[in-house]
Amino acid sequence: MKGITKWRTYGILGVLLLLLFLVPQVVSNIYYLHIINLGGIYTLITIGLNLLSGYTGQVSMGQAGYFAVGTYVSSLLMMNLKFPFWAALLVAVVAAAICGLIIGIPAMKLSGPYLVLATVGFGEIVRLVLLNWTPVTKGAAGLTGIPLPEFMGMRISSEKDFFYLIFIVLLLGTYVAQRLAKSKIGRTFTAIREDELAAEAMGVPVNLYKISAFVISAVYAGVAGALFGSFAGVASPDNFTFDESVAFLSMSVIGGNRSIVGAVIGAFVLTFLSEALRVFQALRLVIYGGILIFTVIYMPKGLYGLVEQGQNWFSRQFLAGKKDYSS
Amino acid sequence: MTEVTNILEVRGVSKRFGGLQALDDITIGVKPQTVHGIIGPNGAGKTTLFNVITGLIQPDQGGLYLEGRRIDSLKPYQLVPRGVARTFQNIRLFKEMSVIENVLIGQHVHTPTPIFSIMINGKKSRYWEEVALQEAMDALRFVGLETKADEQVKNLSYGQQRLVEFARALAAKPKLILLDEPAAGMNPTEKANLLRLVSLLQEKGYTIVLIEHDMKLVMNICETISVLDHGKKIAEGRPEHIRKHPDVISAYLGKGDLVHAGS
Amino acid sequence: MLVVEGIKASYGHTEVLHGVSFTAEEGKITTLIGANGAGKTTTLNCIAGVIKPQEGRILWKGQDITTLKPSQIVRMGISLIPEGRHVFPQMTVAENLEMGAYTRKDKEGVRRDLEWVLELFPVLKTRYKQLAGTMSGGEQQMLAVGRSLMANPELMLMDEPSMGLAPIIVQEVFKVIHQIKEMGKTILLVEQNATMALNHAHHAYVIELGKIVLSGSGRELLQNPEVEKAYLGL
Amino acid sequence: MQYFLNGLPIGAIYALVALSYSLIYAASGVLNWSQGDMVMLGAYLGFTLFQLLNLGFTPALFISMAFVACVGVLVQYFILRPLRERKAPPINVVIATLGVAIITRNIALVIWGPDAQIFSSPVSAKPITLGALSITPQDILIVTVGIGLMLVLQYFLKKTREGKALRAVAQDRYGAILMGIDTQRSDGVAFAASAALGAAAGILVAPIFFVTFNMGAGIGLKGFVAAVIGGLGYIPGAIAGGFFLGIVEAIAGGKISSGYRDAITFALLILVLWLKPSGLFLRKTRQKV
Amino acid sequence: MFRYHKKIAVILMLALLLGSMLGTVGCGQKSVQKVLKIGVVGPESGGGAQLGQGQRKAIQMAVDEINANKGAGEWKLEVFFEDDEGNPTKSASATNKLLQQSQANVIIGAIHSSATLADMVVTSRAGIPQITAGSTGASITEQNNKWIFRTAVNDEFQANALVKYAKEVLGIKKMATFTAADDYGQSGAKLLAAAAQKYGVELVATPTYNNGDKDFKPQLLTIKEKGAQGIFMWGLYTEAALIAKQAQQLDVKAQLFGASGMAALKLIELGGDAVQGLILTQTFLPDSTDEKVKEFVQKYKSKYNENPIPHAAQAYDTVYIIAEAVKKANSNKPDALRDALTKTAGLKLVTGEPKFNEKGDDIGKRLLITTIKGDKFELVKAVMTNE
Repeated sequence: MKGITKWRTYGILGVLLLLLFLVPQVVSNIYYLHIINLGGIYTLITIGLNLLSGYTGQVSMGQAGYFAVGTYVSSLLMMNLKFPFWAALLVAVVAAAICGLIIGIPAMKLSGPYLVLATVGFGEIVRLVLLNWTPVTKGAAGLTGIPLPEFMGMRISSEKDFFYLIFIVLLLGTYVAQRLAKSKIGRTFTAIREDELAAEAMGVPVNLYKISAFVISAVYAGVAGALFGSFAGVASPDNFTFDESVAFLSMSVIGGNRSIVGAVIGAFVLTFLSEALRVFQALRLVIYGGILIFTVIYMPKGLYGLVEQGQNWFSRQFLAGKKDYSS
Repeated sequence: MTEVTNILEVRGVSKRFGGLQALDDITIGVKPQTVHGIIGPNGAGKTTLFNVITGLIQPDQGGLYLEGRRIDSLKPYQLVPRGVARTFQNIRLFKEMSVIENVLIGQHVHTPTPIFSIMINGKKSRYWEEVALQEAMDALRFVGLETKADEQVKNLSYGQQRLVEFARALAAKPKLILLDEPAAGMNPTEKANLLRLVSLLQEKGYTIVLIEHDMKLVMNICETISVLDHGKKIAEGRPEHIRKHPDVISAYLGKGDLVHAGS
Repeated sequence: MLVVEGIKASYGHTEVLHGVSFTAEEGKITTLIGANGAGKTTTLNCIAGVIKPQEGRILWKGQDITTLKPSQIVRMGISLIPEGRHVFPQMTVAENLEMGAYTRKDKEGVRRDLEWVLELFPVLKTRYKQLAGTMSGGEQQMLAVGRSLMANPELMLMDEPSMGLAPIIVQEVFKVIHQIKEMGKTILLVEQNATMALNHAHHAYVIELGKIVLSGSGRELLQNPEVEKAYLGL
Repeated sequence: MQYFLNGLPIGAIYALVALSYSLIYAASGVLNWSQGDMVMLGAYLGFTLFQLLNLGFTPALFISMAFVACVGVLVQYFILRPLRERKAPPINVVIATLGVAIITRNIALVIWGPDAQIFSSPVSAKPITLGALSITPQDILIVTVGIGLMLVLQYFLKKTREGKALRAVAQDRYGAILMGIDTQRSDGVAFAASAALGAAAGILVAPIFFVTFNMGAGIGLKGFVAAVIGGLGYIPGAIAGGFFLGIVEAIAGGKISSGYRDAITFALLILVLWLKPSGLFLRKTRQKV
Repeated sequence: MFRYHKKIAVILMLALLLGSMLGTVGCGQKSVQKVLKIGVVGPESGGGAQLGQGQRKAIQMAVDEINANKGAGEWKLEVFFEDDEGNPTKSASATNKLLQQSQANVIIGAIHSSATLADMVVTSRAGIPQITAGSTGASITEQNNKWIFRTAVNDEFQANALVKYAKEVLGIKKMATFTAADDYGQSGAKLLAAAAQKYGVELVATPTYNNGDKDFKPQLLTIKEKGAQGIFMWGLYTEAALIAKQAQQLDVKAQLFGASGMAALKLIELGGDAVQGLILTQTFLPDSTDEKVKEFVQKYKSKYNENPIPHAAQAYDTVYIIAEAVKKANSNKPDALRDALTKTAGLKLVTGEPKFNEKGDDIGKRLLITTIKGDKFELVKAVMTNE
């Protein structure tokens, strides 16, 4: 049973990889590739957010803050100190993690609307600092001419190059998140969400885990930020508004915030949706809002709920009740 | 006569909530490898006492000692590695998780968390996950729920949920298990099973403290019973002694005409 | 007369009432005793309309009230005094009593009942302008009873009125229950304090795990060794 | 002292918005992110009635309050009621109200266009000078009407049947159900009252701020901050929080740094939450309504 | 009921996604006639919606006129609009869409400088000329990007003209800047400070505000305390009107100055008597006696029943510049278009006689120093930017 599962997992992974590498060959339209790449970057943020809000139950409406820290730190290091991309990315992630730690400490005492507001506050503080700390951040004009990443002598410059870069990182990120989620750590996060007190009484150092969740989500947003800086080539505080944080949270909830796959679905569907709705012109945001409301009412588990139902249906049809016991 | 050192000592513990004296100078000693019952009417302070023992509530006065060492400044999660685990009166399971996952949380402190190995699904992570799974399954097997391992706990019956909580506490490998109304909501067969499990544990060397309303059960399995009423300990002793104690009868059956002194 | 016929109810997937049937006669005290988790509170919530039973029906004076909303049930003269009192802590005693009469339109009657309730509970009169949350448990229990009386109910459902109260106060509470019965109200009392409840009840039912297992007059059950055994494990 | 005076009118506005948050939160535990857009809607309706249809200020105020109250009821009935019935997690409720905000904002954009609209004040904006201090009759109007509305709300909550029922539901939902109070109805009342307060804030703020379709986001967030500083769900706290925030902003903007003003506000907020998670003005015993 | 709703939702979403993608793939491939496709990016919702929608209206009008009058020779102009909500990320996506789906040959936009900069990454990678009619941020033409042109006003010149006028005509010795904390305001602040130094005016205070702020009293009080005789604002008209009003309320006596960003009749409407006498530079006066301007304003008014904002005039001119370029180049190839654009000359348009310098800035703009009197701007002095 175990062995079969393992091989099946590898098989699925292999097929996925193959499909991914075929994508830029099939989708030659740069516009679509651009949207797919953007979706990939947003997915990273949403995965982190799901670990934080979906698994651990700490709702954050300030992810744009970590995202901004990732972008600015890595871009500034590359621009001013000529750091290579990977080194800049690493430092940016550490910086974002420190921010996660800083906001995680007051957050461990908070819940519900109070926690939400604290995270909103964090996001706004970051944005205002970027806006006003002109000597370093160039203020509202933002950063221009952010260098392209270089990787073993290869220069990542076209949308296609970025596709591979982003999707290798995304694949890694998804894998690690999936491991975390399915491991003791994810289990402990879930236990804290379900009953903090009971978890503490069973020996779980709840505060440590709550702060860790903040740090992990910040790391994901930091990686996404570093990728974004090079991908967009420019960055300004306008990229990291409260509305962006709201969009990330929407992706997380619409996709299904209690699974990693949900994050992937949510980020891509909403990224595509907001582009697709362009046909409706002035009414498109009205429709977008309507879809959000409709989904949270009638699909409380998000789109992933549908996937689950499909899986159940599939296993009922073909596996005749056999269940996979290894989690 | 050799004095057995108590595994748990509650010395003169008091706790006040606003205007309510929830615990009033309680002193209780629990001998190792015994089943110790705590009874009393609703609102007598039994659960508060459990909360104080497990570190969820800080006492206003008094001290708590586990195997002679003072524990009353410790946080709940620090008590588990020292061998204290509990269940809750109104079942506090992790509802959106499966049975085995619930029990695995009980096992939390006994396996390391190799974070980097987890991230890459390394050998170490898989090894410890396997160990944890085996131990959790042992605990589930002990309570007879191994076939329900992958059920969602919310789909289990009330009695089964109590057993899951019991297994979760066992998975923490405690020396001292505190059970808060373990039989509430169980049918007679389930109760009999619980009774059997508790005596089995006692034989294995565990110490059990339980709060229970089912007198038959309490009288059957406890060596010592402490009776609380309005935050005070009004009696303590062997079951047959408690059964005849006039204060106990009046407090418990609420014979209004027997208003005793001191209340 | 209140007739409960084979009601079944669940929380989520767990059924807690497996077909409970009993009756409560008008102008009498009927009691439902049983251990924690036996389904006493659920039964009362079903009668008050807060929980909808999946099966069975509830009749009050011959009328089917099973599917009515709580507010309609209050208007039919049924009032539940909940376990844990549930008074409005940030409202004064006066306001709490006023909320009790929320469904009533007869101002004159409300005024009369208010006078009468304050007479019945002198302590409420002295605390009239005090916030309910600042009162002791016993006083809050009195308030909960008084508030319920303000609805001018014919049937009063009481959920563990003695819980967490000192014995002397418990006695007080039962005295009041008796007085209320004397006014011609029907009382359905749920209690863990078995002896006390049985002493005062005309008719009693023992509920165990969502089923009625014993019934009889209060005196009968009081002398029934089964009951004592269930409670003291003798 | 001048900073203090300057903070008063904006503080009154914040207090009204904070009240509208607290009212809904207390009554039904919902954090309504569309509150700011009710403010915007009120301002636009006030503009339409007062400026375009030449109704008097008072009728414009009341008609738009009534209209926005209806919108509030609709939002409650069609969006929050189903969410409650399905026991949706709070995060879903947050997204739903954010959705309402997006919709309201963009419908306003379609109806009233992107231009800022002017709403000429019914009273003069010429300052009255008292020694070194100056205040405009307009500011006095805002503060007076604002405080007046707070008093009306207080009267409603303390003296009327509906208001008392609302408080009862807020303090003990189960207890209230047993009293025969229709909680569905009281939820509706809470949304209506809170939307009406928002609308009033919108009309009051319009003569000094202009009316734009996206004015709701900023003012809504500030109102929320004020509500939390005061202790979410606690009515006197919301009022105190509003004035407190208005004055802090005036001082932070003037004395420290105007660019960082909001950053200072939020940093202060996080500090308050850290030290006193239930708000600055909430007493130890849980106070509601 | 539940399942039913779900199904509908899923079908709806899929339909939306597929429909819109397929719909856009199909169109815009064949070009039998000589067609120049213009893509326009701008904020039609979100914070700068008034600018984006004004730009859209003017461009649509210009395109209709040119097509009707054969203003671009045998070339027919086709225009596509995308909304960027003022968000750089969305702006870049929108530009990508215009280039890929609509096959635009030239891009007009965006208005927010941050968005324009993000779009420039896309256009320069693709090698497509981009003309911004709204972004004034200094960094835009400092990128060594040969694909970018700007028909918005040159801020440096405005700052110099204003300070010079203040010093020489009004005799102001102490001044304060009061600028928006966005790229527009920040570059304005920098340029004003430089101009103050150049003309020997003491700069006593430099407060800023965030866009969307409503309360400017604290900053105004600071300025008042420092005794500035002139307040130089650099921002949009909504905030400027509020500042003027609040300055009046606080009895601040200093002369107010402003730049073209706030030059709209709406400023007078919103500011009322508080903005009377405010001096500001602009490129466009709706009631100017200039024939070109008169004609434009009249056409705009009759079409949209409102006064054009200066952004609209710039956007309108931009289309004419493009039409001229395509006529001259007789090609919609990017390189040819770009070359033709750099050689723009001899056009007499609403806001001046456009001519691009090597950075891509339009140095042929007419700059007007105006003052507000009653409900109108009055011309005080006109200067050419290339003087």
